[in-house]
Amino acid sequence: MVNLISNTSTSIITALCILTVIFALLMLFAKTAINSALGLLAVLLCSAAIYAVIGEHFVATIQILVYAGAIMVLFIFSIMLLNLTEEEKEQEKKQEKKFFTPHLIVLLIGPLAAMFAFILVAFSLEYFSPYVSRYSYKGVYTKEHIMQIGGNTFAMAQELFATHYILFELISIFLLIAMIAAVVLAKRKID
Amino acid sequence: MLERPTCLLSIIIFLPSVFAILSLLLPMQKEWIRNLILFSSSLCSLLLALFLWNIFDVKNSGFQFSEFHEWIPKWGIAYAIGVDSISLLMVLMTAIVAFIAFLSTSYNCHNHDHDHDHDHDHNHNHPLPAIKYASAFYALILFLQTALYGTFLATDLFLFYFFWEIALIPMLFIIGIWGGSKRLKVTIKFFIYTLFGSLFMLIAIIALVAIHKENTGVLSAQYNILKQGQLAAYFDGSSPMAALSSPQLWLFLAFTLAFIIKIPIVPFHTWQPDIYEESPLLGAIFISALLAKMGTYGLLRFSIGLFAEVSNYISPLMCILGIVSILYGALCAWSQISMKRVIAYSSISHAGYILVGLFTLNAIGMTGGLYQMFNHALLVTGMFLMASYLFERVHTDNIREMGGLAKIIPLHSLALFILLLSLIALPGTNSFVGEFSILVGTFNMNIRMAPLLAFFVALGGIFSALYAFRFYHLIMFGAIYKKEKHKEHREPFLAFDLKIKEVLVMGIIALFILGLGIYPDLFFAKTKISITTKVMR
Amino acid sequence: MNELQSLQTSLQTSFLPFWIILLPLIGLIINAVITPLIFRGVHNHLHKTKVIFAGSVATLVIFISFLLSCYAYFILSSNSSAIKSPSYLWPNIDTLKISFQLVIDKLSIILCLVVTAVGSLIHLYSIGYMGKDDGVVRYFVFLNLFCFSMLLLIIGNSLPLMFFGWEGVGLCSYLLIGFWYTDKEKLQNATKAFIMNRIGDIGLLLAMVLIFKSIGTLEISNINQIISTYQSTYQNTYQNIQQITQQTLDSQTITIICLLLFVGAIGKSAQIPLYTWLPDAMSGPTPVSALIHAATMVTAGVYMIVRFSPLYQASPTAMAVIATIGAGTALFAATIAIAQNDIKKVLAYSTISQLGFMFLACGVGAYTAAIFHLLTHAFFKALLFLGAGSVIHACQGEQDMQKFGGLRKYLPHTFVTMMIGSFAISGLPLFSGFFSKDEILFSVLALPYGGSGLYLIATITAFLTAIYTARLISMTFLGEERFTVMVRKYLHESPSVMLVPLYVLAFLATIGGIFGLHHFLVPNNYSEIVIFSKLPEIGIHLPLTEREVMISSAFISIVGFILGLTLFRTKTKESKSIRKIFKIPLSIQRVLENKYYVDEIYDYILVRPLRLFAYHCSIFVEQYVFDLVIVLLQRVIFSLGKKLRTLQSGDVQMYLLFFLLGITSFLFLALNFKG
Amino acid sequence: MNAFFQIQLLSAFLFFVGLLVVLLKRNIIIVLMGIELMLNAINLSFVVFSKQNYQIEGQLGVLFIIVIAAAESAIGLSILINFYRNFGVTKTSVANTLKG
Repeated sequence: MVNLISNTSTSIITALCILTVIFALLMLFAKTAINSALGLLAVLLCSAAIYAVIGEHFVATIQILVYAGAIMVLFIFSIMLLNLTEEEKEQEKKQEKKFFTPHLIVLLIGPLAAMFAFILVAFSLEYFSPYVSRYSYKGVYTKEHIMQIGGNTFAMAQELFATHYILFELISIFLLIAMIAAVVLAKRKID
Repeated sequence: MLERPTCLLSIIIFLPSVFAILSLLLPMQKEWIRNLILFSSSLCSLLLALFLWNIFDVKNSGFQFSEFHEWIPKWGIAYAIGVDSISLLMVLMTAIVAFIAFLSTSYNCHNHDHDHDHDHDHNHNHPLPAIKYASAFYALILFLQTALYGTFLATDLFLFYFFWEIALIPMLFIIGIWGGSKRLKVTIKFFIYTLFGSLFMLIAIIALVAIHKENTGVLSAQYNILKQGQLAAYFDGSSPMAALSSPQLWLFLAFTLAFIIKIPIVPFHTWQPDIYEESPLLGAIFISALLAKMGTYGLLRFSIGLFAEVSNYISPLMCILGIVSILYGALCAWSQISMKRVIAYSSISHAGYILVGLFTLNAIGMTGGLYQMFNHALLVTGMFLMASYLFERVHTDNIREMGGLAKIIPLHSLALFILLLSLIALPGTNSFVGEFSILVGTFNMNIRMAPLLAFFVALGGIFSALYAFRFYHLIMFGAIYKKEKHKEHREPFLAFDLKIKEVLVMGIIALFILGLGIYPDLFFAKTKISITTKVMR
Repeated sequence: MNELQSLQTSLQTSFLPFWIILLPLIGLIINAVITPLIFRGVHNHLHKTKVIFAGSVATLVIFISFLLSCYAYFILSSNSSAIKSPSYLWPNIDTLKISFQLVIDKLSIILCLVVTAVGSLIHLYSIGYMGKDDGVVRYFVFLNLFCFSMLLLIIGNSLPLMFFGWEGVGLCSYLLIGFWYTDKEKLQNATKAFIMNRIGDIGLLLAMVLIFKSIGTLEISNINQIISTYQSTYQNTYQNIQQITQQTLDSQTITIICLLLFVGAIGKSAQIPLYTWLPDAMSGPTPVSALIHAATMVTAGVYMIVRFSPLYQASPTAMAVIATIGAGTALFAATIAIAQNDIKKVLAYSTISQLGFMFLACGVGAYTAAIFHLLTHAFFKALLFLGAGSVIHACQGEQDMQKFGGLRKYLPHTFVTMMIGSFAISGLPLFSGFFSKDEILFSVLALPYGGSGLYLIATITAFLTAIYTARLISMTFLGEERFTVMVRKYLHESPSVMLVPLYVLAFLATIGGIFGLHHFLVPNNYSEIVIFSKLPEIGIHLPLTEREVMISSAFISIVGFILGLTLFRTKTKESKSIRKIFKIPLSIQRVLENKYYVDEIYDYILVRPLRLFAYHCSIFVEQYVFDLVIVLLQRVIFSLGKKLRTLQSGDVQMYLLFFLLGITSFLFLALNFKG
Repeated sequence: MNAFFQIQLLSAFLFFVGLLVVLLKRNIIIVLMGIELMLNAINLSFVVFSKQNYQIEGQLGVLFIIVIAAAESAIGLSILINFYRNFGVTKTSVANTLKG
């Protein structure tokens, strides 16, 4: 499996990966909503960094702009709007005994995660290539070709607006609908 | 002799359903329409049955007038019907019972439990209000009749099973909707019971056809083809353990379980008394007289007919089962208080006789069993009619509250007495012919304990006399007003004696009882047991 | 062998037997259908004519059939041995072919004569007796039905046909005992009678089936023929039969057949184990007791045994059993009869003891003596019953003898006829009873199967019979008047319609013995049924000639009679109980009066536990044993359902988790099974 | 262990952490955040796979996923506001009216 990334960048990537893992666990074990929101924000930023290191500059910027910028802002705004932080604590006490305790859930999810991970890794190491040889289609966008077109963003633009333009239009309509829905749902019933 | 009509049997089967559709269309509330439909349908099927009866020649023992149309060739299922001497008697019985039932219940056929609201007007000359949703009720009854003819005439096992299940559905509605007070609980129990039984039968049929295909390579569910199949290989009666492991025994047990639940015989009879008590008159007649006979007919035709070796091996056991139900039914009938429950237990006792008769496996015993099927159907119809007439006059089903009716309504007591004679199987009545041949049949079984079995069968006669007289005395004799003490709320006994139509109906039944007693060959000349001789010992 | 063939040939087939049977049936139909129609609206003022019309129709019909049987009697006494009627096949299953045929032979003609003669007299009597009763038409219908089935029993040729009559007679006795059905007590007695008969009938049924299996045919004449050929191959009928040729027919099966038939006879003729229904049957009207429970029905058992006499000849053990049971019942019933105070109960027990006598005669082998005693017994017992009936009629239904006394002055005719009857029954010389009883006593001595022991029991019973009959006469007719003033006011002699039968029967009771029926039976060895050589002169067991036996029995009966008359003839107002007379302790008297408590024992051992078992059967067993499966099933499903409900907890995340588990398991399966 | 392998592992880990958040957290907002995290994890592995096979469609897909994630969270939050208005508290266990 040819190594597309230089050694230094792999070491940076491992560091970033460890960082995102820490932030994800922070988000999981956060007591209050704000802390978990910040945890998520941190994870998003680190993944944007990973994108950048790999060379996907356009995706990285979009990630920061949309994900970190818009969505997280929305979340924090709604947390602040509904000021939930206090009730969190005293609710904790009278938790009625449930059949599926958290530990049992973790226990159940564990093997699934392992299996899932195994599949992803196996695909990335082309472990299955002999079986799926028919489908593996090596794309044309090698590193030099991207350089020759003029960078990652140009390649993305060409692909997005030339070959998949219908998709682009559809996604915009989709966004429009989502916006209207959000407004209708959240509107306070005046009458 | 006129050319043999080919599709006579199909007409017989589907004629009642034509009338059923008619009854759905016409407003059956009006009395004259109802009378017209019911009378004409029963008359036509009776005439057809009689026509079939006299052009049926006794010589060839195979299936006559048989029709064969491919239905599902892939699984070898065909619409194959045919009649032989056994099913001939059954068709005749169904026609006669239906004729009597429709003749007698053209106006007072509803169950009174849930009609307490209508006022107790005492001038009984105007006919009582007809049943609600009358057209649906009669359609179901007529449809049930089709299913009955179907079961008796089907020679294809799947077709038999098909009609067997079809007969269940109208019964469910008849009792479920028009039944007595606690009808739902009872119907569910009945339905589960019979379905449970017939499920095993279906499995057995499929297994049988599969085995047959394996043996002979012919895929067909025809009765006479399956009979030739070498099933003997599947059963070795050398030791009980070996017998238990042989598949033919299990097939036999599956079939017999379905039939025994239907008849019913003792271990599976708990649904019967409640059903008889809760169902409307017509429903009760059809279930007790005809649906029960489906069970016994199935036993004779399929359980004994197909599995000769097993029935040879297991016949003493089945006779003991029959005897248990004779004695148990009689004992229970002895201590019942509601009239319909007494009839229910007495028909269990009679079913015991039939079972013993069938499993004697010799010509006399089996013919006796066959006669008893016919006689019992008539007897039960008569008893239920009497129960309904008495209910109409005395407005209570509890025989402890009746008493001294013989002086007030003497014709009733006469009719009930004649039925009683047939119940006790007094010589001179039709059931004596049947029971005597069953007794002779049991005695001629060449197993060591045959005399002992015969003794117990004869013992049944005493018990039947016991409960018959007790039941008759509580209703007819004794002090006239049972509820002397709190007399104020008991309305006067304005019991009016049998009307002309009721006298006619009871007259027909009495004629059958005494006529067949003195000259049984009138009907039974043509019923020769056509079971293969290898069953006969 | 050839002698039997000759008998067969002189058979005549005619419709006579059918007519003898059908006449009562016609009377029955007339009374059942036409009389109610004629007298539909009318109530009491035309009641008298209704009674006379119905009564006369019934009596006439029986009388005509009596004349027909006389005609048949003349035919038979002249040459032919039997009159057969045309027959058709009754139940016709492949090997079970029974022909519906009626045969009158020498034996059955006597019974026909008895039934029709006594029957018509009793019909005449009951016109008077049942005059005031409102159900009188129904009464005559039942009486005619009884005569029909009794005649059918007598002349039916095949065993099931006889069984037809047998159960028909049982049914009529049930109907007539329970005639006044408003009274619960009478109904109980009626059912008891029918059930007891039915128990006996089981024996008969099983015998029939055994005969069919071993001998193959159910025609009585064929059976007897096969048995007699079987016997004649071993000439000496008295020698014990060991050599058996036919494989199905060995002496053991014959004995079983005879015993089973005897069980049927016990049930019907009220012998030891199954006799308790006869005294209770007295709750029916008195003419009924006279006809059914004295003259005709109860003798059916004896008749059946005599009819199968070749069968019984072939099995000495069965004969011994019959003899012992007969003698036992005779003595047992006689002891009870002495202590009874109800006039009809006394007569009932005396009937049982006389029947015991007849069975003793059959058991010993003297079938002709049995039939002869049956004949004479029918006459004098009917006479006594009818006399008792007219006494009860006069005293407005009073049946207790302690309330009678001194009726001689008020009921002279009844007294005279009852006196003749009691002479006959206690066997005073010159009366019919003497001849028949003496015949039995001597045959007990003379024939091999008899014995001095049986002779002793028989003489004691004869002595007791004389005593209790005399007691009956003296307590009712002689001595002080013990009835109330109110009874005296309406005391009147019975109307002539009741007295005429009494006198006719009295006449028959006296000359019955000499009349010669006796010789009619024996000399020409009349039918293939009874193979019987002449009585030897000297008794084998005791060296007494017939003459000496006759003298001794005459002496015993005279002494007994006088003893009974004098002892029970009281001067004082209150009647003397047997305790004072025979100086026996009170307890024995109470035991005798309560019939040795046999009824209570039966009730306690059989009836009560059965009723209890039936009650529990229908309640407990039904719900818990058979419904158990259903109840359990229902409970299991219900609890399962409850648990599953908690699963739907409404927690969104829980659903998500299940969703996830489902998806992954599918994924996992899909991966592993490559299809 | 080259870079891509690590990122794949990271994406699987993140996906299941997101799942745990969704399943364990009682507060709806955090549940929504959990979903966002899971979507983000998928983007990571998407990008790496497309990079490996020299294709650009992967990044395109990521783009669309981001758009959808945005729409989804918008609607999710508006539903949350309604939920808050009805139930007064944003705990998941309150909404059990569909209990069996």
